[in-house]
Amino acid sequence: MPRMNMVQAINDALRLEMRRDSKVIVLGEDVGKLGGVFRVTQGLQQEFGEDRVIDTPLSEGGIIGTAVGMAMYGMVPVPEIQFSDFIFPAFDQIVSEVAKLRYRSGGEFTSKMVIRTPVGGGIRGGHYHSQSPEALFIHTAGLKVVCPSNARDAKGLLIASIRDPDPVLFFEPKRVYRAAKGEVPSEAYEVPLSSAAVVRTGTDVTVIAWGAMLYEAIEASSQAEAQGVSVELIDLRTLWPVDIDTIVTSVKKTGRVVIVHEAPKTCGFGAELVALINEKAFWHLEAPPVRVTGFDTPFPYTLENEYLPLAHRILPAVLETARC
Amino acid sequence: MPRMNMVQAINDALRLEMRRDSKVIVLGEDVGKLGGVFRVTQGLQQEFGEDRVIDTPLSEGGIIGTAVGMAMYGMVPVPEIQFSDFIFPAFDQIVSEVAKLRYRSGGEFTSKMVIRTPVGGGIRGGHYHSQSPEALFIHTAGLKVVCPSNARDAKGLLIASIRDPDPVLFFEPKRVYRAAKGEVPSEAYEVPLSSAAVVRTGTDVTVIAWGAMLYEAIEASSQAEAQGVSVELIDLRTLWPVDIDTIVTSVKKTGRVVIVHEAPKTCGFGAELVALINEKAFWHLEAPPVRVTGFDTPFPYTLENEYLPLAHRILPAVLETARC
Amino acid sequence: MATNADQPLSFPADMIRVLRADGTLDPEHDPHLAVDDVVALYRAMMRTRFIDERLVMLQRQGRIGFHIGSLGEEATILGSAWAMRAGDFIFPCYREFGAALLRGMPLQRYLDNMFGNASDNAKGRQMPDHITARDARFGSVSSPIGTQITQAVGFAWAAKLRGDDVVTLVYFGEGSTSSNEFHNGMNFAGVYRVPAVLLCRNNGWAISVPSDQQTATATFAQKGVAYGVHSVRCDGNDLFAVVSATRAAVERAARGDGPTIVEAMTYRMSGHSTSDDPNAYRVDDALAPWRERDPIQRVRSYLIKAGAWDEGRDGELEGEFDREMKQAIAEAEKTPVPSIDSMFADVFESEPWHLREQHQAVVQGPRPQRQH
Amino acid sequence: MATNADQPLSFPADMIRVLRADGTLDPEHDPHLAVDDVVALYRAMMRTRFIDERLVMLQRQGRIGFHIGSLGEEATILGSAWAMRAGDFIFPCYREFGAALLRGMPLQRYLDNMFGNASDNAKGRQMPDHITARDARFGSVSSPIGTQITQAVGFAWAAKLRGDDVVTLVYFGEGSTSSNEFHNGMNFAGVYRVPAVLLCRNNGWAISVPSDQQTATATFAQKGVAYGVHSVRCDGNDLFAVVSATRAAVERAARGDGPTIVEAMTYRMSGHSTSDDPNAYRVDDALAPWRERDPIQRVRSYLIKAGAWDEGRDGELEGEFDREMKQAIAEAEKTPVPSIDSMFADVFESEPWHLREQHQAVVQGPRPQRQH
Ligand SMILES: Cc1ncc(C[n+]2csc(CCOP(=O)(O)OP(=O)(O)O)c2C)c(N)n1
Ligand SMILES: Cc1ncc(C[n+]2csc(CCOP(=O)(O)OP(=O)(O)O)c2C)c(N)n1
Ligand SMILES: [Mg+2]
Ligand SMILES: [Mg+2]
Repeated sequence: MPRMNMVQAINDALRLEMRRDSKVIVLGEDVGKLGGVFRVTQGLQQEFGEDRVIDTPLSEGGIIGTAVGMAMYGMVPVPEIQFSDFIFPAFDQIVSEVAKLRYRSGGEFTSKMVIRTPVGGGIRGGHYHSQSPEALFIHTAGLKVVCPSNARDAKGLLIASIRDPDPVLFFEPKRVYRAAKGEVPSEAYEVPLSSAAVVRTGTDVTVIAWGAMLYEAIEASSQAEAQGVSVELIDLRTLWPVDIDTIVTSVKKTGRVVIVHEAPKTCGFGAELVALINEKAFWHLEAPPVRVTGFDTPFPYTLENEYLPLAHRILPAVLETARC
Repeated sequence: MPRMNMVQAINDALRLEMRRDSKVIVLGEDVGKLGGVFRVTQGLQQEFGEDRVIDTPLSEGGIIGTAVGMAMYGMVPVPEIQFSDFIFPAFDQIVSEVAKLRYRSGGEFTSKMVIRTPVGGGIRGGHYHSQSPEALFIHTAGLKVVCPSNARDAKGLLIASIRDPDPVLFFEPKRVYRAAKGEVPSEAYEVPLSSAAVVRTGTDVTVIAWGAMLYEAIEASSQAEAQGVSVELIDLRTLWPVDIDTIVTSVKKTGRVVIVHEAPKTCGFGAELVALINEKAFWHLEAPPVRVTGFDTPFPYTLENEYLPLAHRILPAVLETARC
Repeated sequence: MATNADQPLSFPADMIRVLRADGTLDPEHDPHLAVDDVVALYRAMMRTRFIDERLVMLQRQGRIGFHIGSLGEEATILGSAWAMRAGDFIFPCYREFGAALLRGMPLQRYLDNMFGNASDNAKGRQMPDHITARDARFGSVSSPIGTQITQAVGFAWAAKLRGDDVVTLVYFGEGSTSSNEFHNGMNFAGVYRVPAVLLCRNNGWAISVPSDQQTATATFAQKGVAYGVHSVRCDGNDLFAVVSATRAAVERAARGDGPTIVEAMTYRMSGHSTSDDPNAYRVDDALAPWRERDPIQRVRSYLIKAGAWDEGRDGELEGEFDREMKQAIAEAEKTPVPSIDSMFADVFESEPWHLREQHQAVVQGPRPQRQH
Repeated sequence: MATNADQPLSFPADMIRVLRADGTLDPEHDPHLAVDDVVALYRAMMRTRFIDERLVMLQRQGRIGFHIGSLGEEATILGSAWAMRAGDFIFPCYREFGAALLRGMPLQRYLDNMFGNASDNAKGRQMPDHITARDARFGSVSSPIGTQITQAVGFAWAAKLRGDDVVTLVYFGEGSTSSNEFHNGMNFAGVYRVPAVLLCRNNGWAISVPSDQQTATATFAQKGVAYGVHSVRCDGNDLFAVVSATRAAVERAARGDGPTIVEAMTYRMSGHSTSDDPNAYRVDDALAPWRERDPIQRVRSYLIKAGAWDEGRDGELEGEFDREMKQAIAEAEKTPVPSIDSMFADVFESEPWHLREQHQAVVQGPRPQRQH
């Protein structure tokens, strides 16, 4: 099986889906000739031409707005937003239009598309090249939200997203893009949406993470294990609709849960997970659910490793929760 | 003491603050000659002229973007967004700029302003004249978020917001605008931010609500009381930073909590409240916290009373929580 | 200094006018409509106005919640929609129910929307006048200003990329030119030379804001100069001028010469919607000159002069419209409200677990006191 | 047909050029700069380039994380900043550190930002080159494209409303004209006739996208026509032309005649930033004609011809710049990183309970393995 990093795996998914279906097109800033500032779309314009891999003007609203029209025509647009921090000029199109079109038209039109965008910190990007805005889209009814943590999942989830009938926000953790290579099947395959992965089984504490922070959770889990605490670690993969069964099953077993995410704590997706666990497993809880997250400040530049919920902050939360 | 409805009370607050400080200005779509589509700014242009009560072009980004520049200059803009559903074209300016300016400039510049906007359902507005987007702004570090439920609070909170050094999103529940008159002092006064009101004391269940849904919570509380359940009802008034002490004190007393809001459930502010209560009062909880909210669908037109978390849905939640 | 040679910065700022005061047609832009077609368009304009007025009455009676009409703008709306070819596509703003009816949306379907009942194809989910009519090759109305412009450009672009002979028309008001999405739509239209007609209904007002406070420019059409988009203005109360300008734009688009912005000069004769009271911001006098230029009256005079109509037949028309409206209203009014199930459908293609849970809770739970 | 009489739709599309190839000045637009001022500006341009090159080196050595420079754009940036009066105000894009230095921001402060250390006035919270310099009457750099344009217009509008004689200059690239906020800023600038100069650095590229794929228009200046904003183009590699065009725009604004968009034709001689490799999308040949038109070289020739400079003094300048940079770098590099406390300050004016809790948890908790 070939070994790929996440950039290569996503590139491969795009290429295979574009070969399979001529209606799939890629558009965005610098995605064509340059192949994207992270080179995720590299080589696609050579293979599919300027009409299917399109360098657009500098306008996220234009990118998503035209993608809606293309979707209404029957195309399958896969727009890229260069950094998820720059998705806000398109926020009206996404929240008011992409999310609501099927509902408001009684299903006559849909805005089936996959909006790909790099997410999160870890590349010293400061305020505007580091944010994790997933909660804003999870709160918006009508959108699916995906965030893979590794190359193999990234390929399978992207293919599943492109084939899904609903609009998907596909967040790519940029800290993971080139971090490591893993085995990735060379053919097309789907990793089903709304299905989490239990990446480590354990009995004392459930840790829920996704994207780049999964690796910090793995690190903290190993350290906790060394201190006698058995961790069950869940990689959500799809954030919404979340795989609630996997979460509830695990929390019912451990009675304890730590949730990790990069976004600011307040009204982050962690809050929703705590609330859902309360609804579905309250009587099984043996300790208060804990959130280890980014702080409620803009994302800082120099102190980014103090800001991010890295292993050094996850470990004490896991230990305290286990012993509480 | 004069009797005013919420529209009059807000109008009065604006008038008094504009008289006090010539740097306070109002701008927005239709706010001048018409006095706003809800007539909240009626008469202000006559008194303060076209340079202080400004009818702008149809562009929320332009309204908030120029307000940032005005704030940097030292003015105190009070922009109006005609419906909070139409705040999204300005989302980039609010999230990337208004919220972060003080932080990113090390305090050299601030974007002190009060963004007023009608919020919520109840006027048969369908998808785009009914939404409650508060959670999106609570999640964004650097913003304060206020939502009064009555005329007296509306006046005092708006004056406090205009005098506050930080940017405030001021959500006005349009269903309450002209619902009832109450006594409102005629002079200027402040209702301090981040201070909730306990509108009914009780011992069995804490109910948390704000804005228009407060009245539904009152109704449900009375009905519950008639069935022998004693409700403590908290009107948050300021959503963020929330008055955590009042919440925690109450929940520690009752051990039970029901949270009511109009916005869709998932990743709404109710989730954050559940998570905070878990963090601060977990060992006092005698039942799972419950959320009674709008559904995870776009806001429907005909079935709006099925969608909204009205008394008929709050009551069973209160009874079940009390008896659980 | 010379203006740039590649790209003339002038545009025909003089409006296209065809129908003269004396009922004759200026040959320069005469679209050469067959008399039968003019009669059909006259009928459609009359019908639109009749429906409009009836809906305002229904709203006053509290039988529907809202109406946003096209009083005075009938020539702009019907002339432009009529100039589109059968396979072309229309993205509406919110005042163009007349265009949807012209393209075949059944009146009953429109009334079902106005009442938000169970037969509404969008299940009563949206406000009145927020129609969708895919089979009439007509998009889906949404309230947020401007979003449809960029979408229409994307749709036109898709047609071009697929090699299909489809031109896309998009409606918006002059106030909407201030929106983000006007800018995005125009720029992408220009860059990709998409086969689109961007029709700016300049009706003088954006709710209470007059058009001269919306922009510092003398015209809205000249905004095309910023985007390399061909610009044209026409008398929006002159059916022939609207047909002529739109048809030229469609032909231009169809032959691959790219988009056109058409500014149609018309006037909003009523309030913004039934929620608005224009007396708060405009004097009735402002309407007088526009009453003189009433778009329906002008076509009527033309037809009478051409011997193709007489006043008496107006009464017949109204009787016919009255019958069909009465029937459609009765039908719509007796149709029940949408089911609870419909509230949870179409968020996604299929219902995920969280919506199933919410859905079931409603089905099993108590009903509200006031259902709607 | 005639063009509209009120508002000519033409604009001087021919570029303003002053400095001729032979080193003489075209009298038509000659700004009549004193030789000492030209020397001062030459120095500032040289200093900007020197700092730029040194920072690229620092980045390559891994001592700073990022740099976004102005190689080739020095005349546009310094000429325009210099044409502003002392009380005027500048809203930066992100390439204009040279303008901030010219207006008095200390070099040390800039280096403290580049290293994101404890002495940085923004506490190392932002990426390198994201400076704020209020005392230099210079705003706060943010990455999202275009937002500063609308803000600058609001600032200028405020000055006008307060009756203050302040003109506001805002910088943006030609790619930024596609953003929402270019549209909003231009429209509000036109409607309220604000005293602003909107300076479009047309450097040919928006990262990898060439300017002719950004818009279908032949120029960016002509976008003013869509907003009633006066438009002008100048040779952005000609210091005299930039000063002349900006000064005229400032005078126009100051006398109440409203905003001007100035398109300065220049060229981005380096990659977009140190993160970019332009070889992926542009051939080196493209640079050759622009090397001929190097803005610094052109002023140098002028000064030598005017007998006010000789090549030998360039060495002196570089020695001086080298010394000040070495010192500032050394100082910045030895300054510690910002304190944990600084991470929680300035979110609000004072720290609310939730930030106090988060702050205390960090102070009491473990430190990360890699601090930064
Ligand atoms: C983004 C947004 N902001 C504000 C509104 C409220 N609004 C509805 S229609 C309208 C005026 C539109 O004027 P114009 O574009 O000229 O169209 P017209 O109504 O005249 O046909 C406004 C401000 C809205 N629907 N969307
Ligand atoms: C809203 C937004 N989208 C995308 C980006 C990423 N980005 C940064 S600079 C840039 C190109 C800007 O080009 P131009 O405006 O011409 O300025 P220049 O860099 O040439 O000075 C892009 C796409 C951004 N910063 N903000
Ligand atoms: Mg209008
Ligand atoms: Mg550029």
